[in-house]
Amino acid sequence: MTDENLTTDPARPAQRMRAGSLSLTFTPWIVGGILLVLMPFIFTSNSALTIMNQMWITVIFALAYNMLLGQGGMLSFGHAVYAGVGGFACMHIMNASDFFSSLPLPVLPVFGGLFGMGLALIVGSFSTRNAGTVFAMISLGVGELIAACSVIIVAFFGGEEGISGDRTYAMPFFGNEFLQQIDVYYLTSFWVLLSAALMYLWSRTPVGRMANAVRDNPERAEFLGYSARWVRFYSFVASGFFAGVAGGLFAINYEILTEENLNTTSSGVILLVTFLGGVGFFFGPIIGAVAFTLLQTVLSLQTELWAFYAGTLFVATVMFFPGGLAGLMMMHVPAFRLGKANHLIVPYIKTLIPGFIGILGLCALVEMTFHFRHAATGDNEMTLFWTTFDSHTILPWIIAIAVTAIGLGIARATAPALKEAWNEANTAGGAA
Amino acid sequence: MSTPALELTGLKKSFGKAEIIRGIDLSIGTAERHAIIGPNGAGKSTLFNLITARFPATEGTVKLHGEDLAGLQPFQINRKGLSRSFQITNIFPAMTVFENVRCALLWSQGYKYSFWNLVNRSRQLTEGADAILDQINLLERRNLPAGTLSYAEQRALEIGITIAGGADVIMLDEPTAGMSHSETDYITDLILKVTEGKTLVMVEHDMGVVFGLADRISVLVYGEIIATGKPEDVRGDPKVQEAYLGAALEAEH
Amino acid sequence: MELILVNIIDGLVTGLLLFMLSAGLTLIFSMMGVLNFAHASFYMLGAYFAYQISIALGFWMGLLIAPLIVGVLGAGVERYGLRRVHQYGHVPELIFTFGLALLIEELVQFIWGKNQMPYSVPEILNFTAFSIAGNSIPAYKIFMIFTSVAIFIGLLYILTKTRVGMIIQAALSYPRTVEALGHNVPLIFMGVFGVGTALAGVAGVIAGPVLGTFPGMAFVLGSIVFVTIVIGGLGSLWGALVASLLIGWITTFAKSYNIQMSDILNGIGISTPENLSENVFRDLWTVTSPQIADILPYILMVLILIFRPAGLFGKRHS
Amino acid sequence: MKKITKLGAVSALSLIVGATAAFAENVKIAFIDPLSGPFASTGTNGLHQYEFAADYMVNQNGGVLDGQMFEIVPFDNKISPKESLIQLQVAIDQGIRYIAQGNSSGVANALTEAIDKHNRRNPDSRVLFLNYAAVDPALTNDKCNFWHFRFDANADIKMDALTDVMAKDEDLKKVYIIGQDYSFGKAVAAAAVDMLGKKRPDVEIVGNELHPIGKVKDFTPYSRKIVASGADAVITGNWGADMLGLGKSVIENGFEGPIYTYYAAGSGITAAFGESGKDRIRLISQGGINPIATEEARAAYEAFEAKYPEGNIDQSRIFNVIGMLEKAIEQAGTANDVVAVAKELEGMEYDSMWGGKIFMRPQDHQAIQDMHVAVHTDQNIDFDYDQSGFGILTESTVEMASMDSPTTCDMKRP
Repeated sequence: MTDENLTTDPARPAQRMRAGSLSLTFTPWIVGGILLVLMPFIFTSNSALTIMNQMWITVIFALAYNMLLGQGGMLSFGHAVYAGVGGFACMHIMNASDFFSSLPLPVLPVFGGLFGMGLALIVGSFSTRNAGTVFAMISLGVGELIAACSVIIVAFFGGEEGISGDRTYAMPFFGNEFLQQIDVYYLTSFWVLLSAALMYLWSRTPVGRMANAVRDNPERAEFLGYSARWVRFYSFVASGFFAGVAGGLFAINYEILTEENLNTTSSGVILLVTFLGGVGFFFGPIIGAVAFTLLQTVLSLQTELWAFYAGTLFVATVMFFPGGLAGLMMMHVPAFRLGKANHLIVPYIKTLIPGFIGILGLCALVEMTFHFRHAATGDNEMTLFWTTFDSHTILPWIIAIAVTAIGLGIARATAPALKEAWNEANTAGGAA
Repeated sequence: MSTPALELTGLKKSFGKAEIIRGIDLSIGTAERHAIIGPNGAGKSTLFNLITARFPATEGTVKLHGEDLAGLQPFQINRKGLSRSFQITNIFPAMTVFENVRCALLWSQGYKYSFWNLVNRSRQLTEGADAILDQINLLERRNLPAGTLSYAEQRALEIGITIAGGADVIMLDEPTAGMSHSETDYITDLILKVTEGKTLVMVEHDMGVVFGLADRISVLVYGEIIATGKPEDVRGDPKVQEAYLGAALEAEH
Repeated sequence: MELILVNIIDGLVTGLLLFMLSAGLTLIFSMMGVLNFAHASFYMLGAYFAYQISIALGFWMGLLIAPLIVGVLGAGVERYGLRRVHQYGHVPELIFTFGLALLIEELVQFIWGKNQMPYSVPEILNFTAFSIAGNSIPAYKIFMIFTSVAIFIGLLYILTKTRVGMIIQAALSYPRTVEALGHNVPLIFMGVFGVGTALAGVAGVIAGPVLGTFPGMAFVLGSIVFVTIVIGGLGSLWGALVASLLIGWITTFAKSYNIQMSDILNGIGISTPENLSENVFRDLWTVTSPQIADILPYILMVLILIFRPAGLFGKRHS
Repeated sequence: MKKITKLGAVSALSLIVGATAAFAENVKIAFIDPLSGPFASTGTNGLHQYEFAADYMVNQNGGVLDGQMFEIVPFDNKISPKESLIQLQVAIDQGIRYIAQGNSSGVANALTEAIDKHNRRNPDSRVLFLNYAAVDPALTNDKCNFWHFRFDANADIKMDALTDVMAKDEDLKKVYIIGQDYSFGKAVAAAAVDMLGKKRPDVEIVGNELHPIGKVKDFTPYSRKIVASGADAVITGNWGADMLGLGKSVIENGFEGPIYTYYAAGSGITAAFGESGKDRIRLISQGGINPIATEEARAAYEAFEAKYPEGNIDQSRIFNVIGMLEKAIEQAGTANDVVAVAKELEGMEYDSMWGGKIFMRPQDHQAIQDMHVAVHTDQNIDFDYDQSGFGILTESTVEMASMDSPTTCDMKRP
């Protein structure tokens, strides 16, 4: 991918920037588009479509958020309100039957974007004067205010039950009334591709480049003729637009918007998603959104403790891989360049597989402890990894502890070899 | 006489009760290379910061080509054709060398805050940036992150960024600070080359650089200019000798 | 009239409680530049530990031991977590504490379950101290006031009169210099973080019985602590005190008096529109002060940040 | 790079979707309620009651029809409408035809609309919504639909019964109404004002206010106002931490009268009130727990306690849901044709083991049943809550409450 010239994380300096030939620039987008089209043929069920729609919406929202955090260096604790307000506006449009019946549904997210942008214009006019803590705290305050308004200003936000509508009242789009999940899937897919492409292009424009410059060194940027404040402002407004688009898509998908679309929890989640994916790379939030949606929707079907695991994963990411999942992937680029990536495969297998098994063992211990403490008396049986056993007998505990100890032990023992292989794969040849 | 490129009248600056700049009058002509020297703590960097509106002045005016700069923000001053470098290297370390220069070109090439142009698509930008890189001898480092350059190279890049926007008044704050002799020579040549036909204001400690470069010199002591003139005149000025130069020259030999 | 007096006492209790949290947070911030999002989580841990200890050893031992445990935990978090993340910069640090807050909440649910804990006021303090016009002031509230005031005085004494305090104050502004003078700055950081979180722990111990001990207690209080120190001015102990009391009183009075927006608007000469139920702004007209009492601090914060970004007592721009 | 992530997604997705096909012969009921987060204890307790009721009432007796078992499939909605809709879709894909949900009217609103739309758009996979606890009156009025059945009494019915009892209290002169600032809190307040006004025009309402939901740390200022107003009784619809906070604070700060409320039992609240709430808290409930209504119910409760010593049957209507669904399926002769099952549910009369009859009113799908006003106490308690020794004791009963109450529901049947 050519995305790497977008490397913006101070912790991970940029790789070589290639003069992007046309074919290279377009390839990831074409591959992405084809994948988006093909996904429903692999996962045909409606729930898979619903989950994928949720993923794509989160992708747009996270990319929009990263325009602030990753590209502009602005940490926002209240970005959900821009998506939320865009979504609420779309909901009101859905309910304005005269207008809505003359509007093709695929156009609706534009209005969400415009309303998100409108709010960002207002808030940005005073919040972007400073970056850093002042910006973060204003975003928190404004986020809390608007979230609180959602239960007070019932006329617009519908109180705690929110407002709902029916997307099928829109003007049929080439005969399609978007009755089925699959129709909505393609609508969402179209928008995720379009929005991601537009946001990518934005990062290649003068104001997008200067956003990076202002993030790294606002003072120097000022002495290059750019007002740091206005650069931040434009980024903020653009981010508000795409957040609003995500909100509009949410409205189309769920046909209901509630207080939860605005509250600080949602704002916190998008921060988590983005950071997990990696703020330093354009595609980082995409990975984060996909991973987090799976965690939230799929893992929560498997275990009550999903939030505990998500939290652990998150803290571990911040501590050990501040570049996020994307950073982890991009670490391997130099080795690939040197043609030495294959030297890593065997050490990886030797360390990561036992490590993974050890972690699974640890999870098993956590689950068993939880079951032991909180399950109903007499309800001693629990099922874990497709095996059912009695959590009150000693054997499963011994097995779990042994698996954990052996797995982590092997991983620990083989780690130095991996480190060595890693250094070897990254140094020879002398190139960067 | 034509309008001076930069004109300071009665410029003062106080931090609390301490008066750091105590009334400076200075006029620098177009295409002149002007050096400001003075002992540590004389207020040279503060003076720079006043001219470029990094700090607001307490009193007095700064005029650029006859135009009063009062109330303008740094970026507005930059747009009027005044560009500066910093004493402490001030580049965009996470971006590539090429991008550093390209960012510096954006405003002057009229891109402003546009989001309908793609920077990669502009041949003018790419060529312009490459031309600058060529000038500052960093073309080979083009695609490295600026933070990984050597110190001298970063200083060169800083000068490159400063001149890239095509400003006609260039202000350099100690461009050779902390450099070895060979590096100093390299930077001095570079400055000579890139400020051809432009007004240059520089703060510098290295007397070799100053006397090699400057058309005129001002000596700043305790927030006041005690002498201004051609290098040889300043060198001979007894007040300067007394206040500063003698000691500095002695130290050099 | 009596009600005003009662409200002043109630607001004082709320404000002082808030102060115990914000004092630690503002110290930690001014020293390390870290806005610790997990600060309220340590408050929650304080309450839970104290509950657990009080079962076995009684309330007073809980008050003594729980903050110590919380402080040690806090110091551990600084030593093994924050210090590591510190190298990546401020945003990752902030995000780390954010994640830590989530994790602590999950951990608490893991260990203690999701229900409210029956952690209650000790018998010896479970009586009415005095009554003002039928409003009883529980003795426990008086105890809370005294405890927080004692802590404030102690803190002030340590910071301004002792050698340790001097070093801390110096390290706040010039960490490099203090390090060069031979003091172990990382150790000081760890200590301050431990003490700050222990203070939060104390707040949890004494607030748990009255405000409830449940997994959501950190979240309810979480962001308001930030608001407090931002209003007061980041890093200022006095600012934290003033802002805490200000917030305590504002919210208490706003809840105690039913002021309607329409009263205010009528008062400044805007008449209530006819057909209010049809009006687009109907919800604004009917807003009452108790409805918005808890968001008033946020409004105050945004206004202060716009007009005085350094806060009431703050000296520096972050 | 995208390719790799999507491959990851592929494998994870196939995991869930693949694991869904089996067990087609069971009658599956999706339980969509919070199982993690702040409301998890209520949700988990509800789930236990569902699982127990299904086993105890249906499966141990050989199931329904030709031996089909009831299976409760839990889905964690984290009390979020969005998550609920996703889980609804997952449930439908698993072939589940019955959706049970109760916590939060906001979620119920989202679900009932989504189910209505789904059933209209996908006639092949229609589902029924068994609402066992969301009490927003709108659900069986303006927002009613054929697929939604409410087994709990709605907020208006509850207030009707509550005010019936309050009206008998001759000493009652002044009442203070306080609630959470959202649809339910407002509905409670409006109903209280309306019904008290009709039944006891002499009673003065000395306060009527709303506070932010879930945000109040300290209820002291509110308590001060209540005490200062000289109220004889407080009416509130608060639940969860807001109920506990308000109740404790009001009592602590010198209020002497009763607190009439909806939700103040179980989930740790009974234990937390303990002695301080004794004879002070009066709540509206269905199903006789103390004294227990029938011997059948006693046996059931004892079996439940044996299985879940830390749990409570605080939502006895869950047993009615299971019982009525079983009856409807038997009568319809099928569990797959939900329209037939729904038609059997409509107008059904059912004898509950917790006493009295349940009548599913056909015009709005609102269950009509006996309502009790019970008091929080430790006297004569057979079945306590939270293992605290305290429980709720029925003081008075309104039979078939609000049987003839009007509804604005315009039911459209398929």
